[in-house]
Amino acid sequence: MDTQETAQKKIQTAKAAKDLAQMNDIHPMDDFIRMDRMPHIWCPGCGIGIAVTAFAAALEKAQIDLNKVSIVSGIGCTGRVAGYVKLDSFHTTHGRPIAYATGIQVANPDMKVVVFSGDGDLIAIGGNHFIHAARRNINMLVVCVNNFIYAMTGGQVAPTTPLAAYATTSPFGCVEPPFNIPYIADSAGAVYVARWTTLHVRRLMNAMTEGLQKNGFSVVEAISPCAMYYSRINRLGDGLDMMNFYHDNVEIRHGEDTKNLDIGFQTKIICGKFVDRERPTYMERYSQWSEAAKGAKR
Amino acid sequence: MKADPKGVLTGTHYIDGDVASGYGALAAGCRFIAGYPITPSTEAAEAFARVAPRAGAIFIQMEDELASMAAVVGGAWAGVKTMTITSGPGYSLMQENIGFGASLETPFVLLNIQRGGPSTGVPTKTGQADMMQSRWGSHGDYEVIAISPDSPQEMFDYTVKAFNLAEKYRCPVMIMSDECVGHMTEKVVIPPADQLEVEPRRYYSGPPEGYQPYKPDPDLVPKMAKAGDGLKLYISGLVHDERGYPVAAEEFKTIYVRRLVDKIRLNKNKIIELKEEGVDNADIVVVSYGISSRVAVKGVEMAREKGYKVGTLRLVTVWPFPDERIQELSSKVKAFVVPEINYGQVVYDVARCTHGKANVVLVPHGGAGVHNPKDITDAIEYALKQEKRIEGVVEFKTRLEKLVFEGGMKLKE
Amino acid sequence: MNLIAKALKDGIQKSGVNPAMISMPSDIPFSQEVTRELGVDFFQTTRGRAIAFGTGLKLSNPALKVMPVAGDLMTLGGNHLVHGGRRNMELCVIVVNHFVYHTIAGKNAPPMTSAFSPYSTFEEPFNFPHLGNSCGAVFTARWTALHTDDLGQSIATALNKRGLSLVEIIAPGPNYYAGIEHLDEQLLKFYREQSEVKNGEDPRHVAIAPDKKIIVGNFTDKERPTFIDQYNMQLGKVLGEKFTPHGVIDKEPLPGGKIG
Amino acid sequence: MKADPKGVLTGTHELTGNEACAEGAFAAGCRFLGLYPIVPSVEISERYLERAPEIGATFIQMEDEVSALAAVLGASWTGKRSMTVTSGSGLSLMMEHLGLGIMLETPCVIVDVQSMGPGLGLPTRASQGDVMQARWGSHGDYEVIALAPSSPQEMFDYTIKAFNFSERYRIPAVVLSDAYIARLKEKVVIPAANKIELEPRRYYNGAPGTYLPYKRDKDYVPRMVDIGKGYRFHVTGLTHDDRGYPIMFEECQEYNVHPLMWKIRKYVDDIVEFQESQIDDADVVVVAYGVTARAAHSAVEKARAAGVKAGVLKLTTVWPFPEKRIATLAKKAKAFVVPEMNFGQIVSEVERCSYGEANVFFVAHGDTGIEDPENILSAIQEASRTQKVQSGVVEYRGA
Repeated sequence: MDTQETAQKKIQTAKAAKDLAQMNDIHPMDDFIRMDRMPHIWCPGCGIGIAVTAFAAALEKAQIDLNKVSIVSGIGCTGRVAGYVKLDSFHTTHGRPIAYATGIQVANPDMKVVVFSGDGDLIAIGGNHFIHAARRNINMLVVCVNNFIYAMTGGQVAPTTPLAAYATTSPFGCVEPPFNIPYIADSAGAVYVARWTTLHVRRLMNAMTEGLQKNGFSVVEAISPCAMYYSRINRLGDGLDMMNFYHDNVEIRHGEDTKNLDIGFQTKIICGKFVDRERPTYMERYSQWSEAAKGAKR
Repeated sequence: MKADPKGVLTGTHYIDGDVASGYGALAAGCRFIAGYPITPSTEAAEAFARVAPRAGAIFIQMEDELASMAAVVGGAWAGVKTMTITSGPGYSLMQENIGFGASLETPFVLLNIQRGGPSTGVPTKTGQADMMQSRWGSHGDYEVIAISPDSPQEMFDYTVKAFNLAEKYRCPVMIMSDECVGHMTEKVVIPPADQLEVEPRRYYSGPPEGYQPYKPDPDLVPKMAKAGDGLKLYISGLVHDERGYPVAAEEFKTIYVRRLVDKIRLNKNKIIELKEEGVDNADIVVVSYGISSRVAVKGVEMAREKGYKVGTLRLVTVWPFPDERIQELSSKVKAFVVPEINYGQVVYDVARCTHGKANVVLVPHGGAGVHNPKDITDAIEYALKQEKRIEGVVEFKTRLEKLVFEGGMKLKE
Repeated sequence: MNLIAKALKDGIQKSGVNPAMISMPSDIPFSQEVTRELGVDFFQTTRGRAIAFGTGLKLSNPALKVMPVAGDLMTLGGNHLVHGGRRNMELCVIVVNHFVYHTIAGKNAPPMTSAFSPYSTFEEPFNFPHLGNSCGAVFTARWTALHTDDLGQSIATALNKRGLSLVEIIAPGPNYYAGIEHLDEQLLKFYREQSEVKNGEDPRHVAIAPDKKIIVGNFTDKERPTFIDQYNMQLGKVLGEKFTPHGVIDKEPLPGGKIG
Repeated sequence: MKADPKGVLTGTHELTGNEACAEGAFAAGCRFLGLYPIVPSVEISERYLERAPEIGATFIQMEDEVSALAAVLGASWTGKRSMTVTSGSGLSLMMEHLGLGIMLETPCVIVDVQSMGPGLGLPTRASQGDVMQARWGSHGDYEVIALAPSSPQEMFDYTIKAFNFSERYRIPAVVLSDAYIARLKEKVVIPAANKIELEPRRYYNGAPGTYLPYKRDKDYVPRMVDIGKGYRFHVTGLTHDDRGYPIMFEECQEYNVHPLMWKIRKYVDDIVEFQESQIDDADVVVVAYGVTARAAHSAVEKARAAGVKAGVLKLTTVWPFPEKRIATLAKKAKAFVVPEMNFGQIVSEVERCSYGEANVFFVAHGDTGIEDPENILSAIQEASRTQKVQSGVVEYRGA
């Protein structure tokens, strides 16, 4: 714990650094964002940028050495996050970032691996890797930005699209019930599960911080507006309208049973921290087995 | 058999190649598509999803391409014509079940709108680099039919034809289109249903006890059955005998796999479709397919203006490959010029069939764009100048290559 | 016939479904004698894709009853199970659980011939009924292959459920490729002895763990509209008169909506 | 660089092909295995798992082959030499990530124990049906290096070779074994660690901030760094520039993808390896690889005894293909005989590279477990008798 004095000092130095940054025209997130890649591809009104900012703040808050964090993304709008973040970053194939990250984590357990990707990438094509990584309890933070649609390819129905919502491949309204991501993460064995919208920036950041500090498979679902496709196709207004919608319709219920977290079309969204438990991670089980195997050999 | 009018959107349309293919599928009698969104093929799935209910057809967006392909094979065995739609990485994911479908002798159609590869590559722009993959992508030996249309009208026509070929030979038929044709909007005329010929499935009609799912007809293609007809089907992807039962004895492998490849190889003259123009007294023949053949027309035109005798050979069906025709031409012409949007795929088969009798010049293009027709003209000129026989495929240095690697060009985002 | 085949036959008989209308895509080999005895159409699919293959069968001909048999422990096919459950595709999924649990209720399992276990031995296995239930399956049950009668009854119920039902069969087998014909009888007996019937148990408490007995029984049974129900309802609503419902409609669509 | 003695089981052993492969991997410094069990490759994984704890190697059994190769690519970027083992349908599932490995230029080794295809085929029986797939199975243009061992000893040697190639050219290398070699038990001599030469990874040593992940050396191969070393680089499967940032124009596609071909095509002579026997005066050259080479050798002995001048060209590297050597031989010999346990794959390459100068006979898979030497022998005799053939490959279908 910091004493008040050192904390004060820290704040002062941070402030001084920020002032200096401003003086030199350096963005305060310069150490985190690849400025040479700006501007980014996200549309006005999109929430992914907010999630990335929250993540940057979470890394700072969790006091993790940025050299020891690796970020892996798949394909899609959120899949581009890895490209904008100044960490060891991998932009991999569609649906496979968790599998890729598993390789990194197991081969080098010192790394903190973060998978930052979208709902279609992680839950549709990557669903299998999602449930298996949760079962194995691989030590990683998964940030799943859920915008209810495939946005990069132009608005196709996703496994998170609410019933009756429109998308280009469900031209008469979605006929498949959506996944409840926290429920499936919980039942597959994730040790930390939370859901926030991109309106709840501070809580989202705190959830990411906790997820980063957690030893095991942590899932943070970040519900984000997609002004260009989901909102436009369903006539829900722009990004700001969606933020207003979140403001009026989000109910915070920490510790809620994950099975009650379904999201309907423009219905109430329950947010909060739902699961926080301990289970042995894959590497813990592995070393146990490995030691035993060595013993048996002798 | 004539097409079912419910699925035929008769009339003159102004649509892109993807949509034309979606409409073509419905017209050909396709009643089930399982797909997964991937740029640049999604529009075909979207088009089919929009028009499917009018014909009682169904579109489902599966969880991934693996599942899409498996569902399509399943759907075919439930008795309907099926198709899936994909591009680049999705095509790679489907490979296991393409081989599986081929081994069950399942008729289905696969629309691949090729894009720039490898890996994620350039999703929004064109490529022709999956051609060899369509032939060799799954493990083990099998044969497929691959068609390469070059306009939205052809996307419609050849989607219908693809279904007909699939039913006729009970094999996977690939429509190897590309992003350019897929996203090109042109006039597409859809004829009335009674002018569209569709191939009915060859069903077995004898007594249930006598059915052997892999007992071939004289043309080496067996008759099909569907689930739910009380035939107690036993269909296995393992090496099987005529009854469909798995057998471990080697001789069945020979019989079974040989027939899988022979039913295409021995019928290939009936399958192959070529479009030739001015080859008879040509010195140079430009061999191309898909969008490259449209670019080649311009290149050939410019070469002819210079007085060169150039013919064009367009591969409408790329697989099976027209070995005999290329062999025949190679003793008449001086060289073949092969423009393709890759760094050499079909050109190797052209080279193989020349048996050293003609030079072969590849005009490569990495993708994300089409050839500069001037490169094709220059390649023709270069090929004409060569006095000697050159071993191997000559890779022509294009303007783009010179610009990028010698012109000191700076890449800009 | 072996135990699983017997249970399947028993289940089909009890369900009253015409076997000719049952299609069975499976990723474990069944011998032709067994499938002829069952009287079903049998498809041996690629590993893990039985459910996806079955989805194609069902949607192309909704009159079929589709009964995918998954023997790969949902390793390759896990995604298809969760998505099938979410859609509530009308499939009666039989999961043949080959996993070898070394310790049950504190007792060590008898040794068996060398086998490559489906997961590396130190990993924690899935709790299938819970996973199935949480992704939306309308019926979940688990039995060992030796609970022949109960198993048959569960399969019969599952076959008549509208939606994705999941029956897990504990059937330790040393070799996946040997198919269902080869079970380790000794081990199976041990599991049967160490099991406890708890019908209606909340599936989240039925994980198989070294310090607990194996809990078997019919766990959940609920009603949700199937994929085809939803499809017909939604398109009927939007397109009105113009829309002809997909498939043979002989039953009212089921009410309700959410997965949980 | 010399091998790490920890992983080298020096001595003379009786090993199956699969066991020898695992030992080869350990000797080559492989410390990560991503796997999904599939017959007939499981024994490689079993051997690996058994020995991993003492050597300090890690492994993970993933949920499918798609993720197994994805994990291997991820692990390779941590600095660990990584591999995956599979067969038949597993290789088909890996095709997408083979492409990613090519695009990210990630060194790794894929061991494919070929069994009969297509589809489910016959998982326990040997075949050579995946040879073209290894070269062409993923979408888009690329080049690979593929090796075909014909004995447990070669399984050991070629696995090390594959790791060396993959590090040297930053490319996934494929070892095309088959179900027969996998189970064959023979003497395998494992040399001392200091006798095993390993290719070190081509690291970038400059300061963080100056690293460009795809800035190519003169030989078109870029340099690598490990993650966690403060370089904080970005790599993507999209078409990218030197920085690894996506740029989606045709100029960049040319800039990115053409060198992927060049780094192999321009160094074909350094990569291609083959072994020849009795080739100098041969009228008939048998071109064989993998297990078929064993039958080819025995058929050639018999042919020589019967007075036919035959020789064997055994391909060590199937890809890249030894075009020049075939062209040279075509001018000297009368015919090629190509036995393969498939229905015509490498034979079309032989046809292409012989430029009509020699006849090409193809011997498809026989009715026996592996290629029957008698079959090859009669094909050799037929080839020696036949005059110039005009049309393509002659398929020899036995007596």
